Amino acid sequence: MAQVTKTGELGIVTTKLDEAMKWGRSNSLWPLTFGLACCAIEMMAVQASHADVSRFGSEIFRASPRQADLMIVAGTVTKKMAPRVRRLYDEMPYPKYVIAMGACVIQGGPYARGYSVVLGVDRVIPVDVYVPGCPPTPEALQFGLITLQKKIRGETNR
Amino acid sequence: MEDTEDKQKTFMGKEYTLGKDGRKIIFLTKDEFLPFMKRLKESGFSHLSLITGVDRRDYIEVVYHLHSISTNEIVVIKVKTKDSRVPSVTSLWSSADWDEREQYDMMGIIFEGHPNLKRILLPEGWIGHPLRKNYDMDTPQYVNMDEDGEDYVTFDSGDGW
Amino acid sequence: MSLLTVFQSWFSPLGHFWSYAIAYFLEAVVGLILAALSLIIMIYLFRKYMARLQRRIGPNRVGKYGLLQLIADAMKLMGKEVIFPARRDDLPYRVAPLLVIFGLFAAFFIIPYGNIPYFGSLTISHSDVTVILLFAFMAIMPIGEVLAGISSKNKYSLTGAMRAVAKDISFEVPMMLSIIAVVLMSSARTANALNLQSIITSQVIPYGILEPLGIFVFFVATVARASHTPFDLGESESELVSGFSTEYTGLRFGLFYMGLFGSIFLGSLILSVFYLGGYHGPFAGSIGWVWLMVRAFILVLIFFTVWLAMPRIRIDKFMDLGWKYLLPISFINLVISGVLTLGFGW
Amino acid sequence: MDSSGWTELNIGPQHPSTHGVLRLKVKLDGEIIKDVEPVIGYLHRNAEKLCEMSYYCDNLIYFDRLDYVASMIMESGFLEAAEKVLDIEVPERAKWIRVIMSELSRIASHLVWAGAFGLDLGMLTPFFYCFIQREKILNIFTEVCGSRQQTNYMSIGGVYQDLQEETITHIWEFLKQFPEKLEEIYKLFIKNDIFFSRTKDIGYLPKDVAIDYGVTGPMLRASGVPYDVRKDEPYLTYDKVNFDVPVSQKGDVLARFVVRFEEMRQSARIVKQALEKLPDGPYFNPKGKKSLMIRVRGNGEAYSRVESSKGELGTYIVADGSVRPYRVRIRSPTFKNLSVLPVLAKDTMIADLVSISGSIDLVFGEVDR
Amino acid sequence: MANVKEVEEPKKPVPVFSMIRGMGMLGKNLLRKPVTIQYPEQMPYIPERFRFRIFLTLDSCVGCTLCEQVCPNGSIKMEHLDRENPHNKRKIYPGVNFGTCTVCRNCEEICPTHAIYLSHEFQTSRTKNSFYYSPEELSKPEHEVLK
Repeated sequence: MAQVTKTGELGIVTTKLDEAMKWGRSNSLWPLTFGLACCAIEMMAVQASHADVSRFGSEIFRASPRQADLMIVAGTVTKKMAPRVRRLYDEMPYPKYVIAMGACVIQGGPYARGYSVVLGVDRVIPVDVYVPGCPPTPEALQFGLITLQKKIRGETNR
Repeated sequence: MEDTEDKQKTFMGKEYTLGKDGRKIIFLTKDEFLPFMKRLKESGFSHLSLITGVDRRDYIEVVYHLHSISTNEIVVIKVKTKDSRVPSVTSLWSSADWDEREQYDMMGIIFEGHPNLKRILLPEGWIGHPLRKNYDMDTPQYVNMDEDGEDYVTFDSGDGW
Repeated sequence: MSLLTVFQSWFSPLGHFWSYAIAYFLEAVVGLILAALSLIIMIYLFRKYMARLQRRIGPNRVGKYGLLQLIADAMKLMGKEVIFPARRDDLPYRVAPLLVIFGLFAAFFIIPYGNIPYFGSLTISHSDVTVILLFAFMAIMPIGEVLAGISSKNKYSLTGAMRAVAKDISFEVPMMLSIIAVVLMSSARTANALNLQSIITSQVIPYGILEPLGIFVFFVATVARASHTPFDLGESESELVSGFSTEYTGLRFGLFYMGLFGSIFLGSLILSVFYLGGYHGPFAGSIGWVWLMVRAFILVLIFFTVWLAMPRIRIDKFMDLGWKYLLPISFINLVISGVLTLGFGW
Repeated sequence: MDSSGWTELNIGPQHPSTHGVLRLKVKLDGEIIKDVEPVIGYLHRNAEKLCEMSYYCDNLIYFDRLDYVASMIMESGFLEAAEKVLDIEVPERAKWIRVIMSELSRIASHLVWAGAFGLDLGMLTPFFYCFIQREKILNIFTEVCGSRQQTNYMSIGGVYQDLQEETITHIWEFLKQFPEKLEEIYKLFIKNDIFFSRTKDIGYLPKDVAIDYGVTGPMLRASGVPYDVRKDEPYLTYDKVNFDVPVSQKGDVLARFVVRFEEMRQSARIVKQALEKLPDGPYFNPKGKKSLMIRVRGNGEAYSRVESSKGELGTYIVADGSVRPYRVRIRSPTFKNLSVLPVLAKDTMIADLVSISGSIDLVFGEVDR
Repeated sequence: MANVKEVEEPKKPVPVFSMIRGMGMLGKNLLRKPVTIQYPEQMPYIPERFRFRIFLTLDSCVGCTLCEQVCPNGSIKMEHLDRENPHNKRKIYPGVNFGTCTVCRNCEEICPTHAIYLSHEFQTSRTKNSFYYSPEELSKPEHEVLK
């Protein structure tokens, strides 16, 4: 995931730098403005005043994938959309993280029996945190974000 | 808009039955279809609300819901087709354009005379028409994108998603 | 007595040339640090102010009150992978963000900040034509934006660059005309009318009161220069993704982002220097810079409010505004200030 | 015209102004748009097929996710048709509750639209004020049924849970402060010169073109046709409440904006009347409830239309006597409204394309189904 | 077609002054309190009827499979579980794949004994795509499941 390599030789300096980098990354996750379906509205609600995701440093929703760190896949990924999701993911620079938001993105959700829905976005791109619910409440998504922050810092057991 | 009396249960010279929702249902054959639609359009049914294809297994029923904004009346026109070909009504209502494309996409009904009859929701090259009752739901199809941003469909799960 | 001479006196044993060289270098470092610090404060302030206006809280998790948020952002931007678009024009692509930030910081060096105790004047440049220098440096920034847009070979970026060019041309002329009016007025009172220092000292009545039209034109032009909403035509997020900076990643994008806030701050500094009396105020001899900062701060808040309240103007409407309204207004303003200077001798 | 010098630009599927996954193939001459071709289907989730495959009561979850910002209206649209097919009567109280919920849903939907429209034009702040109000509505929904957005509240033959007294007081509280806050948001937009210049005389839609393309809802009313299903074919208890149908003759983006805001005011008015008239009694028909949910059988066919926040939502259900519908067809208003975009956007600028496509109120769950 | 209200087009605002008034309206909001609920410390407003994760009371489940039938997308699968329960002769209990659950509450609605129900627990994010809850896990709260 991270590009910083731990050699173990430089000892404390690298470790400290690594720690600091992780701290910076986890506290400044700029999401990509990328709404697909229902969950996108709840993602907007997370941005809005009541849930205010900017408290965690995820304030700046970037429209260009080149400047985003976090891709919240919010909404059903169809087979027609999947190549585009993949391309967007490829366009993002490392280190990049993905939150799969909602039942559709996790395993197909209500549309799992259909013919044109990808059964889980993790078949297309690697996912870091899964937030179940249909759609997850803003608080559930914030919990997912906190889980991701903990994962970046290597603290989570979930 | 009714030019004949209601008690004879005819509407513009055609017999009708009443549906469960109280709307007039008129069955038409394919030959009399276009002229009658033209007459309807001229008599004020300016809003083509919906085109539906219903797969009755041995034939396909194409249902048109026509709405007149001035008299606030809905007429249901039904056409049966065995070879899944129906004349297009895009020349009468522009809204038929996308509706017919969608029905072609979903049901495989070929609208004769449609200017741009290609798939609208599914990617070009998709095999089968999903809303047909005999559509094979067990064979997944996968979609991938080529360099130019156009889609193509494969059956190979390794190539697409 | 100024900061430069203080530094120079520290290193005077090294001889005239070397002591001045080191002194200039140190002063540049001080200026850079101040500029960077003010930018960080600006961005933090913007986020908090925006949040407050939108009835949110804003960053408050990273450090106390979220004060370390920007350091986290900077660290993250440094650690990002750098992606170069394959079909770029290499040199302009790399140079563009540096140009933006160079123009910005160079302009920061020229502003007269007033005095601080012991060190004296904070002004770094001591030229006699600082007005011209200032606007020359400021003119570098749009070049960076245009270069960025053209060199990334992206249709969105290209359109953004085109819009940026059109925008720059249409507001630059009224802006310069309104500055000429200021210079005209100050020339009646001081010998060095092109020196910012003497423009400030000549403002017994702030020029903003004498030239309400001028300050209006200059305000609009500053918003356009900073290119935030309503005039963020080069970036216009909802239309052109990110405009000229679409293809930039990591720290290079961070430079553009800083350039945006920097030019708001710079704009409000220049506005207060030219029109609101700069560092004038009680005890200006020792805490003059505080008065300048207070003026700039209030102006910055006004800029932010404009940013948050306005929708984006359409490009042709903006050109209309520039040529059909701002230009005549600035001409009228020029005439009025001429009458004031010659007729009444204010 | 010579098309060789035109730039082709692909806007979307991921683009901040497309409200989802619309892709627009645009041909540009400088900044002037010469041709737009909307490409849809990036959110095609086969709802119609899945409706055929599941029980009547389970169909509701797919309807919830059609127009995901106004799910209550979608539910009532499905149930209008389904209850005719299933021969199930709805008690009076349930009808009134449905009216209340539909109108609250409409307000929520329009608020989302207003906020997103502001973002399209570059206004950052109204979005937040809109969402504060929307959050209050969603809290009411949560109190009523337990979910915020995809509510699945209405069930066949009534509603899922009764309306509590506490909730009713909360709705009253909401209504008390809502008009004032709405005016504030409205003024924030309308008192702005730049907003005016971005919307006035942009995207003019003539009356006959609108009807020809099947445009309905606020877009049609902004073009001067007073067509509202709630008045023309009253369903539920809309014939017992007083409200006005806002109509504007201008047909531009500004007219659509004004009409939508007027609709919100009227919706608040309807909710007030409905709360006053809310009768006591059962809130569901026992025929459609509980373990019977998966055993109700329908026959015949029915077409219903309701006025959703985007326009006329038609549901056509063909039943064959089994526990699952034989064919479900959805007339989604946005699908038709979107098809008129190439007409509206011709010979405008990119900035206008954004405000026009914003004014259509696109929700892709509904366009692609 | 009564009650048609002609909406008048709003008057064109005065260029600069109305903009300043609009900005003043923003200033009004500067004085109002933020509405943010600081989530990890403060809990959001959770009404009594709020529903999220599925729970199961093992003792009252009768194994009638109604929930499996009514589930719209097959999230619920009956599972064999060796457990003493006089009501549940077939010894089958629902296991839920919460990853596809749409929180539609149909199972809760249809359950004759109120054995399966949805609770307020919403902190269910995981870093692995495994949301299957066996019947035993369904009866435990989230933090115990993860152990």
